Amino acid sequence: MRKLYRNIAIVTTIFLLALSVMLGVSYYQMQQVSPLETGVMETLKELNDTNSDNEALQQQIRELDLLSRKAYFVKEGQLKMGFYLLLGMALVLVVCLNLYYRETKNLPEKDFDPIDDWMTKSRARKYLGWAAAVVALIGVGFVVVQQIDWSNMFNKEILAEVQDEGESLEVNNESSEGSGEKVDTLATDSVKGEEVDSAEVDDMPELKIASRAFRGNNSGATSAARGIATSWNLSGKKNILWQSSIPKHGYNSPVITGRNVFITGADAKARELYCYDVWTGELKWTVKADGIAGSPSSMPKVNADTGLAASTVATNGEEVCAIFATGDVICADMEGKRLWAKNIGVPDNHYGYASSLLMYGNTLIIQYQNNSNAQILALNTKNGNTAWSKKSNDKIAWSSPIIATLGGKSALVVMGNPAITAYNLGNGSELWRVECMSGEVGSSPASAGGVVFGASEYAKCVAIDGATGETLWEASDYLPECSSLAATKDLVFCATSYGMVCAYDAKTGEVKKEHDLTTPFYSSPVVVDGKVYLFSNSGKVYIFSASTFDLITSFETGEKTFATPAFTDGMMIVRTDKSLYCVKK
Amino acid sequence: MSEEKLKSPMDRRNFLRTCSSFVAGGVALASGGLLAAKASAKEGDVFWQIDPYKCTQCGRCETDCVLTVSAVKCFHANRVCGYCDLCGGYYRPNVKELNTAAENMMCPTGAITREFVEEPYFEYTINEELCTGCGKCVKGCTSFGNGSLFLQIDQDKCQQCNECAIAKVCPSDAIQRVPNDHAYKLKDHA
Amino acid sequence: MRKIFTILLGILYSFNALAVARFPKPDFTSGYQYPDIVHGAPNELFWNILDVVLLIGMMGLVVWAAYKKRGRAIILSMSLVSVLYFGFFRSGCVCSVGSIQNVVTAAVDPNYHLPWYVLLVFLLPIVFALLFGRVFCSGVCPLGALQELINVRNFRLSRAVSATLSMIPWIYLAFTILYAATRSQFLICRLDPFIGIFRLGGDLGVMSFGIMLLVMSIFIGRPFCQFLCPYGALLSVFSALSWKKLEITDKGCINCALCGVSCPVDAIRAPQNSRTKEERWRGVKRIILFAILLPILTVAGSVLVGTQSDALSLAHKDVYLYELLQRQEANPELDEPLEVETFHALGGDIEELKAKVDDIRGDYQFYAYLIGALIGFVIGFKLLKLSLKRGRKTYEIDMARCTMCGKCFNYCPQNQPTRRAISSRTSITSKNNIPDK
Amino acid sequence: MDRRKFLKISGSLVVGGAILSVVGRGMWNMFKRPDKLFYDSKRTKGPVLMKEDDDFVSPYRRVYGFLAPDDICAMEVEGGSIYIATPNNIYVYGLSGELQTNFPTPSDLRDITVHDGLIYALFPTRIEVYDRQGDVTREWDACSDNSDYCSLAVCQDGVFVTDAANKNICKYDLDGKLARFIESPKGFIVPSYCFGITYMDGIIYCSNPGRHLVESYTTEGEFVASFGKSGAEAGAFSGCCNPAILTPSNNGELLTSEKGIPRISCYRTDGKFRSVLLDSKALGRGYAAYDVRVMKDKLIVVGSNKVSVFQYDKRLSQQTECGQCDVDCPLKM
Repeated sequence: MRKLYRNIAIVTTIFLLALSVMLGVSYYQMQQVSPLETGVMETLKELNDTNSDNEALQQQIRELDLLSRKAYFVKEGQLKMGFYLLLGMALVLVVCLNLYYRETKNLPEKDFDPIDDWMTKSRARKYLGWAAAVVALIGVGFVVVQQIDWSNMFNKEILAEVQDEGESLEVNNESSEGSGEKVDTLATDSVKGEEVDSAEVDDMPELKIASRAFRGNNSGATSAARGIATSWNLSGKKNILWQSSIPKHGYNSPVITGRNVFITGADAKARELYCYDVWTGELKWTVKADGIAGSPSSMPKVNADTGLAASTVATNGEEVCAIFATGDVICADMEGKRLWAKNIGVPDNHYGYASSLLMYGNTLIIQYQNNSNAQILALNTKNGNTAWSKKSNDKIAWSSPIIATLGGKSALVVMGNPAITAYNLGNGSELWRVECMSGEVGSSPASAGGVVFGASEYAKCVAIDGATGETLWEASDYLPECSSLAATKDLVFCATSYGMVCAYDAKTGEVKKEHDLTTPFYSSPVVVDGKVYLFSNSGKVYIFSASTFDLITSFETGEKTFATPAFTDGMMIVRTDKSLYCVKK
Repeated sequence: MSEEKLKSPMDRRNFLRTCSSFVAGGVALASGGLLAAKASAKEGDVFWQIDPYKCTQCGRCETDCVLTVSAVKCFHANRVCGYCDLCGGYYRPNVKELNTAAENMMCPTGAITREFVEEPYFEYTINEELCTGCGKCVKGCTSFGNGSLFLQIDQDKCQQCNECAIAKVCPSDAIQRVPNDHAYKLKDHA
Repeated sequence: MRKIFTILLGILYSFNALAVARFPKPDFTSGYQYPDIVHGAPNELFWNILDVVLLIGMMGLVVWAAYKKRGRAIILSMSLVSVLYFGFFRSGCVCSVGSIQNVVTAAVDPNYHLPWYVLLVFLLPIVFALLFGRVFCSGVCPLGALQELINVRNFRLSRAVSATLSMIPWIYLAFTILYAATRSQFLICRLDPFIGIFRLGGDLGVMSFGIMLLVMSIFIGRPFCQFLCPYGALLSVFSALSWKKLEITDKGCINCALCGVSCPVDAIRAPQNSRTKEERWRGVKRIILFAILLPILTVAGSVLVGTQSDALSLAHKDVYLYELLQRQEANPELDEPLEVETFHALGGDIEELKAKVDDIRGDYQFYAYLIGALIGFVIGFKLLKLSLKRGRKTYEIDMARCTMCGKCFNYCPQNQPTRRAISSRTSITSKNNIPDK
Repeated sequence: MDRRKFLKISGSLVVGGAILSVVGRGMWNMFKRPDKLFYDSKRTKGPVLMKEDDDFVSPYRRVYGFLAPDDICAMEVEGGSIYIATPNNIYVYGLSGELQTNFPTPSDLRDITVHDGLIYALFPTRIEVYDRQGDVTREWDACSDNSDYCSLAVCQDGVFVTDAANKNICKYDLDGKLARFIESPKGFIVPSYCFGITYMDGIIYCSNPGRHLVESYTTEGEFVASFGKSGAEAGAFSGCCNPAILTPSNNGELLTSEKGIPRISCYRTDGKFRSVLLDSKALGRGYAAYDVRVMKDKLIVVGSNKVSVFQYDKRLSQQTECGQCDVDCPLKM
């Protein structure tokens, strides 16, 4: 009798195992991809949508559809049946086992009676103690790696899972590391290549020609520099004096004075002003913008294309000032000593504050035009006190102020929404105001021969007589978005963010020449040595003749470039998205 | 070990035990009472139900119900329906000619059927036995039509889990508990 | 199945259907009438009352069976009933084990509504435990009953291992409280290993774990109840202090040790005649040591878990969504998860969410420290208890562990000495006669 | 160590190990991968009605936009101003979003249009005419009480209103006297409130959404012609109730706006399909139809509470039919 039970039990067990495996599998499939959602169907249907009534195809779809529905419902039925079957068998098994074991009962083991309760207890104690210890250790482990905040951990994990994403990440890391190394080697190599050892470096002369603000002195988009190389090659180090990595990211452009090159960088953790040596490219010093009263604890929300350090610094040869999207303004001397710092109020700016600074003698000019409170600030560079400030109810703008010579006198020209306004640099009194702008004004004006040129993608391109403030001409053939205008007294150069570049006639406003380069431009053109230098976002360099606007040459540099280069005699400093390099013949 | 030895600890233990049991009992009763006050506070929300106006037809109702075939079904509010031949929930949006060939049908299980009422109107009905709650038709209807199709939890199939598995992954928090006598959130007027 | 018991509520709810800007009715010329479709819904109220009544009735029966009749038959039949009704028919919701979460939530969240029957389902077993021990576990809890029914043999784990494992329920309970108190998840419901079997479907992983446990429970008494069930842990506390104590026999113990072997959950303590003698002072020293260790462990535990609160907080839907949004912002080239897509589609406000997330994280901080302390304390206390020596003269039932399966009654030769008992006794003697080498 | 003992130890270790490992795994997930433990939904993408073709290039670029204070139910462009109708207000903005004036109206506004300086506001059963300050100059009730007006067009010949309930167009003269009903020869099928109408040099164009048609009538109500076909591809109308909105471009072509999968396309008045100007992606998705108007060289598009201004982009357009289009339409400025 018992034998029978045993056999039944055995058989049922085998069946149970087989069945449960089968069920498990089909259940899994059901859960994963229901037959109704096979990709084939969708693709076929889409195919059918595109090519009009293809009988065969439609037939195919209909059959497949029928098939999949059958599969779905049949499977569903099977599952239900299977489950009941499983339960039934389990029941049988248990009953059989019970019957089989009915006669035999557990009997005391030899070591059981009389049980040594105490011994077991103490053993249990040991085990538990150990277990607790292990748990505690793991816990401690956690606490140790506590520095890594978990959410990031969690994100990383997920990112790692997304295949291509993971790869791309690695790639990035590699590339960045790679570039890091490359930079180092480069720096040293170049130094060797030039046989400039430290002694000589120190004897190297200070540079005559400076570039003290965004797009050169007075932010004028022209430079008196001579002898700039018209071809270079980063990988081949041709005409490259040095290349250095930049600690923190930023879209601002380099500024040159003496033998110092200034740029800023920022991330959520810190905002910093860097000073490089123009001859060797070594990072001489860093000034942090921290511990500033009124500075926000959490970073303002900024657009990725703007970042926290979009504004270019300005210098007057003695002090250098920088501003960040947090509204922090810092001022340092040429040795990297922080003179003063203040927060002029966190800009209420949906993309992030981007207007660059400008210096005129000891006056620092800040175009502080945001959603709430738009004003022009003039600070004393010695102590940061406000020299004068001009409130206006202009709308938000991202463009940068320039200093133009209007009617023979230097004046401040600010392009905002809706007006281009000229101010007296001394006291900020308004010289003239022309309402001609609209939308989101991102590019900056230019000036040549006493005429002010301003253009914005959402409005038009206008030329204004600097003396009288009357509008000379308007045009809207091609309009810049981020890139700014550059001007000679004959031509106005404009680079759009959709790849068209053109030269307007400065007198009439008609398009003299246009090139469709089909690559976006955020960097601004600069007129140097009878040429116009222009970088595309992808890092392709275009060099035009400043007189005819014919394309002289163009070549890839291989590094994304959004900043505008700075020129000094014989040298050009370029900031790419990850490094800073110096071009010299 | 003799009785004397054992006696005293025995008594002590008994004493301790009685005390602590009183404490425990007290605690249990007190907390029970407090919670009871809470419990009787307001009338009970019992069933899980979808708010059709929050629902975004993400399709998770089909996949995330604890049942192999979801308890979520598509309902049809006849009073909201336009009754038109060209139904955004019945046909795929890009049909060429309006026939019931597979390539034109929206519903993967053919749970939506319609019958002709009069030129040019059709009455649509849903076979809940076939419906999987995937919400394709609902999306079609809300985007193109008047939103007469909407997803509801079929209370007769729902297991009344202590915590609804769909609610936990619903991206628009459309699933809430509803009182016993308002088991459905329907769209049509009485 | 349920349809039979369904009361149609069509009329009831159709009045309060939501208003909708509806399109003018097509002008039917054929006098077409709208079909009136009624959707069925079971009258939950009825079922809830039935649940509670059955709960009380069955527990009462078990008490009677255990204390008066000392028989296993009734308890087994109860188990069957509970598996069929609470398990398969009511598909296990809401069960006392899960009700912990509702109660905790209600305790911390003033506007969370705690249905009365859930409260009863939570309290009644505890009350019974205070009076008679873990009556609920024996034949009323569908989870326990299921294991009980398919249990055939009980090979007992070495007590050392089981002592270690018996910490798991407390940890489980602790995290359950954490997640319930922060309104994040109902952990127990999500990880219930047997519900999948009652519902014939569910998460595959959890289900397979349930199967594993069931296979175990053929040979080991109630692995879930012993090593996982958080509610069991709760009950054991009350049961240890229960008013009545279960006795294997009223005729006096003869120390035959049969009951000891019979018990599937190792709840029967043998008379204390320790062979390993040790000086009293060592024992005292150990006790003092563990007494000191107790607070230390508590603090340590609270720190360990407390520092992890941010990681744990991802269990909350909003926190998770927030992290997803952050990730999306960090690398937009990833294709948007459904949550993020919907969040944007509904025009959600990230700042709002951030604020919400922040105070959720605050809650987590607090509760994480709390449960950490709980875990630490429980471990420390267990250690302390294990280092206590207590005297016993006869075989006694440890009410904290006993799940009242009633096996020992049948084993005890003193209760109605049946053929089986005698045969087994003789088999003992015969066995003992064999000289073992 | 005897066999039994060994079995017991090993057995308990196995069981203990099994349970511990499962529990451990669970806890690990609790800390490291809550998404695996709690949010592993199989569905990661919602159902898609129609795959949007990713390589579609719109010849227009959104240059800027602004927000209206409330959801927008109708929009009109006149001179340099954008007239925005929200459920119970009418706002008048300048092109760059500066508010020029606004005034309250009765609620449930359906459509507005502007004709020689007067704002015609359409309500389900009445029409009100405001001047720019919001003073009512004329108003009249619908000719039938069960009518349910959708959209209107105004020209010197009169006021044309589409009625979704009676499925016809009723023509009033400018003072609100009922002139005539216009029925469609095929019959209008109007399943939802999408019954666009517009006027362009002497012809009334209105949609027959249930039939995927655009029909044209003389101002006297004679049926002229109709065009439109069902389908997904560009140049056809998809789903139900399309086209939803019609508006003239200022070189005598017709712009249609579709709901469901929003899309704005350009047709010649004889029904020849020109090209899709803006697809769902460019418009910003959703399923409600976007209202569109032409202002000089710009496209004004409104959806929910957003007003966007689109402008022709020389570079982008080169890849589109719009770029090849021989007509020199002012939109290509």
